[in-house]
Amino acid sequence: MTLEAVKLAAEANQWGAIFPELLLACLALALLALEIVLPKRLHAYIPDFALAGLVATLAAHLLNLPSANLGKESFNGLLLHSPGGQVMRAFFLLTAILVCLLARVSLTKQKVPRIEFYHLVLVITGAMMLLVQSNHFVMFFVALETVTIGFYILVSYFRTSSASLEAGLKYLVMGALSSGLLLFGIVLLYGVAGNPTLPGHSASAMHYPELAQFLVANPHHFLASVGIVLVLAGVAFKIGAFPFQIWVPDVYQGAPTPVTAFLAVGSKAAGFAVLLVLARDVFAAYDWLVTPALTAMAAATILFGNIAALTQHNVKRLIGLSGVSHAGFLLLGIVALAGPVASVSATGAIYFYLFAYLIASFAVFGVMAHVAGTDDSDQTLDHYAGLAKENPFLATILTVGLGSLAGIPPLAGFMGKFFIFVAAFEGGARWTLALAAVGVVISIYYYFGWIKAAFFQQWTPPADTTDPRPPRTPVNVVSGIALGCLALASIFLGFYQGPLGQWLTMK
Amino acid sequence: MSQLPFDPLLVSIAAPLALALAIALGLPKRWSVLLAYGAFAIPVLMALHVWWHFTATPLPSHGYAFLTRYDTGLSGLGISLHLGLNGIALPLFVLAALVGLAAGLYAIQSGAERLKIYLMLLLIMQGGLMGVFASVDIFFFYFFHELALIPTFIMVGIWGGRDRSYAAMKLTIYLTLGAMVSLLGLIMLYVQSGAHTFDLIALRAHLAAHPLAATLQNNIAGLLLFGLGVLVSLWPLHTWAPLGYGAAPSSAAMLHAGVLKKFGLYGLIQVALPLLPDGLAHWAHPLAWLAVIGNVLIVGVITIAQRDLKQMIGYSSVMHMGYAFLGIAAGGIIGPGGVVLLMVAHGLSVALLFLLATAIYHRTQTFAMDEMGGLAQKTPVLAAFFVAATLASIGLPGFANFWGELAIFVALWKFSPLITALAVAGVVLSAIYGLRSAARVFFGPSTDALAKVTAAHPPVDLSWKERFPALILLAALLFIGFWPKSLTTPVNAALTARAPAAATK
Amino acid sequence: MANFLFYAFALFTLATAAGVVASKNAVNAAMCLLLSLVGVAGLFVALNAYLLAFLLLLVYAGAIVALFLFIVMLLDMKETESRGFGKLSLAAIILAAGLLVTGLSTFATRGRLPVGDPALTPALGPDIKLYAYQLFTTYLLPVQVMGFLLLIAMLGVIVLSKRWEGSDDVK
Amino acid sequence: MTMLSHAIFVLILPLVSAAIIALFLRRAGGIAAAVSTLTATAIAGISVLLALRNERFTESFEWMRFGDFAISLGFKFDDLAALMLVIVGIVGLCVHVFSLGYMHDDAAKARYFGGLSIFMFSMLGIVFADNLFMMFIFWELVGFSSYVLINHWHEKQSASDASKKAFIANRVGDFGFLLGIVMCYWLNGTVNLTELAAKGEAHTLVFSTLIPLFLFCGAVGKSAQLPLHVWLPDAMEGPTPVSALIHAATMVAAGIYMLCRINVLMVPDALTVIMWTGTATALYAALCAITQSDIKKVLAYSTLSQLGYMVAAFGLGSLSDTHQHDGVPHTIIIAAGVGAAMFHLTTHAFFKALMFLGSGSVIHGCHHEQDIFKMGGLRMRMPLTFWTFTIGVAAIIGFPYLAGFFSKDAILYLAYAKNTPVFALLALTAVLTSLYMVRLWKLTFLGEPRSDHASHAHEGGLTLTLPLVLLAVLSLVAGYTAFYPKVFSGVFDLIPVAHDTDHTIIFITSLGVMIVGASTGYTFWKSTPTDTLADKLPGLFSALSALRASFDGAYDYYVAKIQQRFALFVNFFEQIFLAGLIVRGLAGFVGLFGLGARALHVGNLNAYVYWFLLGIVMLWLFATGVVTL
Amino acid sequence: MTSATLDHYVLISALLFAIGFFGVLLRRNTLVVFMCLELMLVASTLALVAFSRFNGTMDGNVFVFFILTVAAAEVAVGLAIIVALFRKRQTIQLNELNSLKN
Repeated sequence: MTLEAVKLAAEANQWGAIFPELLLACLALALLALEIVLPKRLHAYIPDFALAGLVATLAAHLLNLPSANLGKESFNGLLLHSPGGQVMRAFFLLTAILVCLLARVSLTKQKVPRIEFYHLVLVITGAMMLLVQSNHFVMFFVALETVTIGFYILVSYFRTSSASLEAGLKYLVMGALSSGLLLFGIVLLYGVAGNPTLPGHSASAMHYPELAQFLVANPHHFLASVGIVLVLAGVAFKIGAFPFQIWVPDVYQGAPTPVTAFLAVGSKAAGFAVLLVLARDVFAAYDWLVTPALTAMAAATILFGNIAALTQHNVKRLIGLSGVSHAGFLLLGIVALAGPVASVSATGAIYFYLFAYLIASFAVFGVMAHVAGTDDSDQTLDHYAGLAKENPFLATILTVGLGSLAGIPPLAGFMGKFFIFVAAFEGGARWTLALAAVGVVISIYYYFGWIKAAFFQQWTPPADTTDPRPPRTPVNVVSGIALGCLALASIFLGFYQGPLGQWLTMK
Repeated sequence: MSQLPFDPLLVSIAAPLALALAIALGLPKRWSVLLAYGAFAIPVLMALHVWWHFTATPLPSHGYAFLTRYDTGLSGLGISLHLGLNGIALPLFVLAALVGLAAGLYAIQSGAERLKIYLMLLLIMQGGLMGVFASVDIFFFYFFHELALIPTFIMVGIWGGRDRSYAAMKLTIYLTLGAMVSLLGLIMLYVQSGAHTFDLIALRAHLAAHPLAATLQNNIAGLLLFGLGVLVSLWPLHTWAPLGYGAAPSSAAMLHAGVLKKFGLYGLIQVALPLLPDGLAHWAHPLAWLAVIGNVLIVGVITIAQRDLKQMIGYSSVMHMGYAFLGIAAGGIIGPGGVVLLMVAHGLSVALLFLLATAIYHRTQTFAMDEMGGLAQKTPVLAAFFVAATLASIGLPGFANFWGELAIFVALWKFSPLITALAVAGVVLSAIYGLRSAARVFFGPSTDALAKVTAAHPPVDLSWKERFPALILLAALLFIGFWPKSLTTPVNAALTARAPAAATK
Repeated sequence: MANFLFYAFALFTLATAAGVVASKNAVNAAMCLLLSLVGVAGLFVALNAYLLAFLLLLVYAGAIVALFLFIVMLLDMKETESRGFGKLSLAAIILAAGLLVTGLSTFATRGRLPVGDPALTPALGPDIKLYAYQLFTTYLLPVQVMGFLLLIAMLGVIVLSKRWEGSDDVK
Repeated sequence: MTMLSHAIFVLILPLVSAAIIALFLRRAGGIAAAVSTLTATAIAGISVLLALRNERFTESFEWMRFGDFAISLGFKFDDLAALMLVIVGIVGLCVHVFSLGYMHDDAAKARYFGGLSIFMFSMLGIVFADNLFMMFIFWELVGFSSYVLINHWHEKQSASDASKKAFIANRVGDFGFLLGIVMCYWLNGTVNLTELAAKGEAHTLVFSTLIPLFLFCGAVGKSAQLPLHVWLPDAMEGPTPVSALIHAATMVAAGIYMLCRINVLMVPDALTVIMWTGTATALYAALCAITQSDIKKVLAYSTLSQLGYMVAAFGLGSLSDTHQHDGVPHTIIIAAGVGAAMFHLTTHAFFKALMFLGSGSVIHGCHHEQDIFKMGGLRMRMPLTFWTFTIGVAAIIGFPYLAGFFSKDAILYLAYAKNTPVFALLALTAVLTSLYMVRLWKLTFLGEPRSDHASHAHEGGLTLTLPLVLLAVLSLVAGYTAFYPKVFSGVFDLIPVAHDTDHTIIFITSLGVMIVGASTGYTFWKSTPTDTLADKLPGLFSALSALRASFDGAYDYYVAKIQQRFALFVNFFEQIFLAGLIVRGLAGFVGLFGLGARALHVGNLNAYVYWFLLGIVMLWLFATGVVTL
Repeated sequence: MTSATLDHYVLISALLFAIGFFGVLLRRNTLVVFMCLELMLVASTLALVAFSRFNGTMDGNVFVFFILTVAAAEVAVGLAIIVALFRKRQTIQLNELNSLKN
């Protein structure tokens, strides 16, 4: 308990290793500061500032991608800087940029505070980046809760809309419940792994490597398995896996569109990045439990997501439920990874799938944000009728996005599914794979139903013309370029994976 | 081998796709149309060039020429854009180019609504099709097929005819089902072979040294047969085809029925036959019975009952696919060889029929054959073309189709005389519906319904703009019909080289 | 004595917790929650975690429950819980209860943990310095993150509650 | 130029002519006619040249190949082919020339002459074919040409129907033909006629009753034997020269030619079937011919009947003589059905073409009136036609020392020697032949004109009459084997010739049946506008009509009531059951699940918590090991 | 009377957790549901402290700090949402807050 010890401990806190997160934190604080300092008329530029900051952070991070810290722990083992973590950091930064771009479209149509939104997005992004790098359950829990609570606020951000608030409440209750489950699981694991009478016990039982060692030493401990199950349940909520997916459509529908996108992409990806680490590394010794549980979950998720989406008319619910099915596909990748015959390409497959999903989803959400009109709640398939005639650009972007989500070559989504399938096959999840194929076929119906609405149908005003279709938001240059880039990226990544593909398939 | 300073295969894939992208990025309409002529013509020029030079130098033992490899970043997975042609791919490559040109020319002259998008989608299809047959890598083979498939959906949906919405959806779901199942089969092959490559040449070399276990072969072959069976409309998985073709706009139907549909058969011949010989043999009898009873006889009879011209053509196409499956079931060299011939021939003839059906529609404003009749008096050239196309499709000698069917029947007898007898009986069915449709549309006295329509729009004979694409197809049919050796030599060489051990049964 | 205290607190905690679930009135529920927290704090004490017991009372009882009560009063709901469950939901509840009991019983029977002599394991709870040491060395990063968590929570409450210019929703 | 290149030239020339007409001369009917006729002239000339040069050869070029399976384009030019070539060449030329006049005013003359050229090409292909696959190819092409030519006046519903029927009936025959070829290929490893013959010599041929029977199916279709004969009478919807060329002299004879080609594959059982089929057809068609009123239909049924004769002749097989030579029995074939059939084919080609062209001349003269009861008295108005037609009639009824007399006697003798019932039936057929031919002749040419058209009839131009004269001459002389140069000895040496008592019996029989038939026919029928038979013996008339109509009726019933209904039923089944119940049902089933899954989102949080409970329970079950995968 | 061992504490905390869960399942008043959620968190802290005591490690105790903070933040945000929602809808009964559904 000497000063030296404190110093030593402090040295372990290598702040430089988390400079992107720090940049985001500073940026977030700077936004608040600017809001106070700047005159009102200049407030409109603060979101641009946030965007610029995010882009700069992403650029800095990309420059530092092969970081010196790679493979090392920092902050006394709270964080582990892995290649996967680096990838996911870039992923979240990209997500944040796109969410901010979406927010520029959506928020301007609403009378709500703006700067706080960007602040929240930045903080959540930072927390997600920490979350996926966490190597310790305390860090994990704290980061996770930061993300979750941030999302509670974001989901109910359009507080003028009761739907947004209701969604917020639902997300809050379900989220808190899942946090409770997760926490209890962590506690059980901590309790068991720290138990001095058990072989392989650890003094720092919440530290992943040590927990993993303990689990290897006690491969069939009941309390540990209960703990694992509860942790899985908590993560399953995040990724929206069956049967913890039930909140998804309601919350997606009520949340502001940028937040829906953030939830659908960011939150889900964070869940998967975490699950990947947990299933592959930490709970490896319990694959007798994790693999079948996740396999069953994957199968049920794919089927339920696709089937439930089949008859949806509200596009936000639709995209939510389709997102559920995507979670199923990703789970398939995790299964391939966690199974007894670990697939070598599964990790890369999952990351690629996430990126493909990110690109495609934001393309679709971008179109949704433009089509929705002033009231963010007008989001049914009928609103897309005649889109191809009125705005071919948006219709094209929508087609590319949905095509990629549906997994149609030559779009990136197909490559994602293909990698996952190969991995799943290598991992031995044959029957789930067959179900996944069925799922893809079912999904065609609603994805193409959406395209159909945009391309083949004409807008017919309802009999009582009191409810005219809201006007579509014109596409401005920035969002136009962004959407175009997303669509092109979807196409490009489908054709040519280049160094990215080499990197992903290298393992 | 090829003296060109560029890779003719890549160019023929890239040219249409590049123009499609340019159109998507906002190329003006005038330029789009002008360049489209080039984009559709380039693959034909390349294909002819390749055909011409194919036998110029002796082929390496794997039988592929014009090999080039492009790394798209997946070499770690054993996937790369490996282009090349063997004797089996060559005819289909030429077919794709020719039908593409005909479909493109027909589309340009059709003056369709939103012509730019129409051309763009058609170009994507064309690029994909060239890719399908130029790919040595199974993954890209599949990939290009899907690339070509997507535009079909949109084209049916936007420019389609009756029931287009339902047809588009049904088409897409069916084809996705087929594609997914066959993808699973291919992945199974990829993983289980242990070669960890999708490269057909490498895979073949690997499997020659380490053949797959029998059960495994059966499973993979089963998956491929089911998946590709859906794509090629194997009975009873065929119901999408007549509906889809009935609704599809002419150029899309031409390219899809003419070329894209051949993907499944091509896959069976190029991938399944050499890699999974025992697996295919395991399924040969069920496949043959399904094809002969279902595709040939049942669908043949159904075709007789059709009243809608396009649906009739669609059903007849389904029926002819039955022969192709029979050829594959028969195996050996003659069967698959016949299938390759039939694929090319059917591709040309069905494309021609769809083209002419649309031309007829423009003159009668209907596809209902009962409301036509006696059209030949007004449009003798159109009638001549249609009769020629019909006779080609029902396997009259002198047209390419005959050779394919003949070789298949010959091969089939060795496989099962009973099935052969049933299959040959289908020839009579096809004569019945073929001639009946020609007679109902063109011959006999004019019907009142037609008189009414022609009073409003005096029918003109086939214009040169319509005639030219039709001529391309008809000329190709006749060329192969009279000189089948031009095609069978490379096909035979490829098939013989592939199965030196297998008895030439 | 220690045992008696344990059982007393444990029973008290569970009983009051059940009270939270069972009470018809939100105010009663809040009061039960408060009492339950006191019971947990007692158990903390039994586990030598005096600081945490203190904190629990301070944070939970002092702040959170107070907040709850405040809100309950603020919202001034006319009616308490609308009573009566349908047959279906009653069946579901019974099923759920059954499942929970089954789960708990397996937990109780199979979840036994061997323990060494508690006397031999050092009771670290009372040592306040240890908390500080841990929080400012090992767990420094989570503490910082926690700061941001509180910041966004605060911002969130502001966003959700403050009357904004131009917004017409707040009555 | 070698003989081979001549043969190739002959084969290719009409194709080139057809191609030129199709591509360039569509609107220039006159030039097209000239091109086609010149082609026919060249063919006839070179054919005769080829035949007379007494050089026989075989040559083949590979056409396509898969593994060991190869199809070649080959020439087998033996005496049989030479004879057939000459027949096709001469009749073809006559018909071309006749068409120049007959089709002079037709609007689609180019299509007509193009069709003729295509037909010549196809027919020559059959003649030259050295293997069965090639023969099949041209076999089908002949069917196609026939389709095009029958359908020449396509605006007529009847022509359209007839062409369709002809093609489909031929296809039915080809179904068997193709199976036979394929079977032969696998059994014997080759379908090359020369190789098959060599194998037959070497006694290594694998026989099967099925092969000849399957192959015979092709002949049944093409030569219009029972029960596939239905198309031939209908085919008279085509222009009359076409009927003369295709449906009397050449195409329908191709079946006989083909049978002669594959003689080596025959087995006794198959021959029996062939024989009876031919006999039945001969008798049946003769019966049908009696009640016809359309001049071309009478000739059509007569053709059927004569084709039956030829088939029967082939089916009767060979007459052999066994010698004891050095104690070893040697069997020498002294005469064969092949010879008889080909002989009759040759003579029939000439006189039947003559009569068809004559009828064409009549029809042309009578402004396209075809009903013999509306003719009469044409003897005076169209004397040349009358005399040439009379020669034709005399030839077909077996008037002594005309062409038909010899060939029919050869067949009767063969039947007499081999099979008495067949002999009796064929003799009866001969009676009937005389009967209906004389009836036709009398009603058309004698008596008084019974219509305006007939009374204003006139002889056509030179192009119409010249071919008649040529064919008439041939009908007069073609029966004398001595007339033929030695070059056809391969065929004509096999003609059965009766000697001694047999000769007398056959001669008397032949003469007797001719006289009985002709005199009955001449005395019974009166030159009235109605059928005398219908007036006097209505029962017999309607019985004969019913006999004729029965097949057509059955055919129509089959097409309209069975085939069409069956097709509609299967279609309905597919639409309702497969596309409807199964596919849509499955989609609906999934959709139902979709609605169900959608309905689970009730919006109530409490309900959602149950899902979490469900999830925990599920995972718990995995953890406790209750459930494993 | 046996002495209270780890098992007892863990069981008590599990029971508390289950009661909380049951409350969430059962109650329709959002505020009470929220209180039950807090009960679940508290149950976790109880187990945590017990484990920390019997394992002789400090991590559990420290973790409780974080949990309490999180709980406080969660409650603050949650109550803000509830209040905002009440203003809009004049109810906080869960069975009436179901405008978002299929």
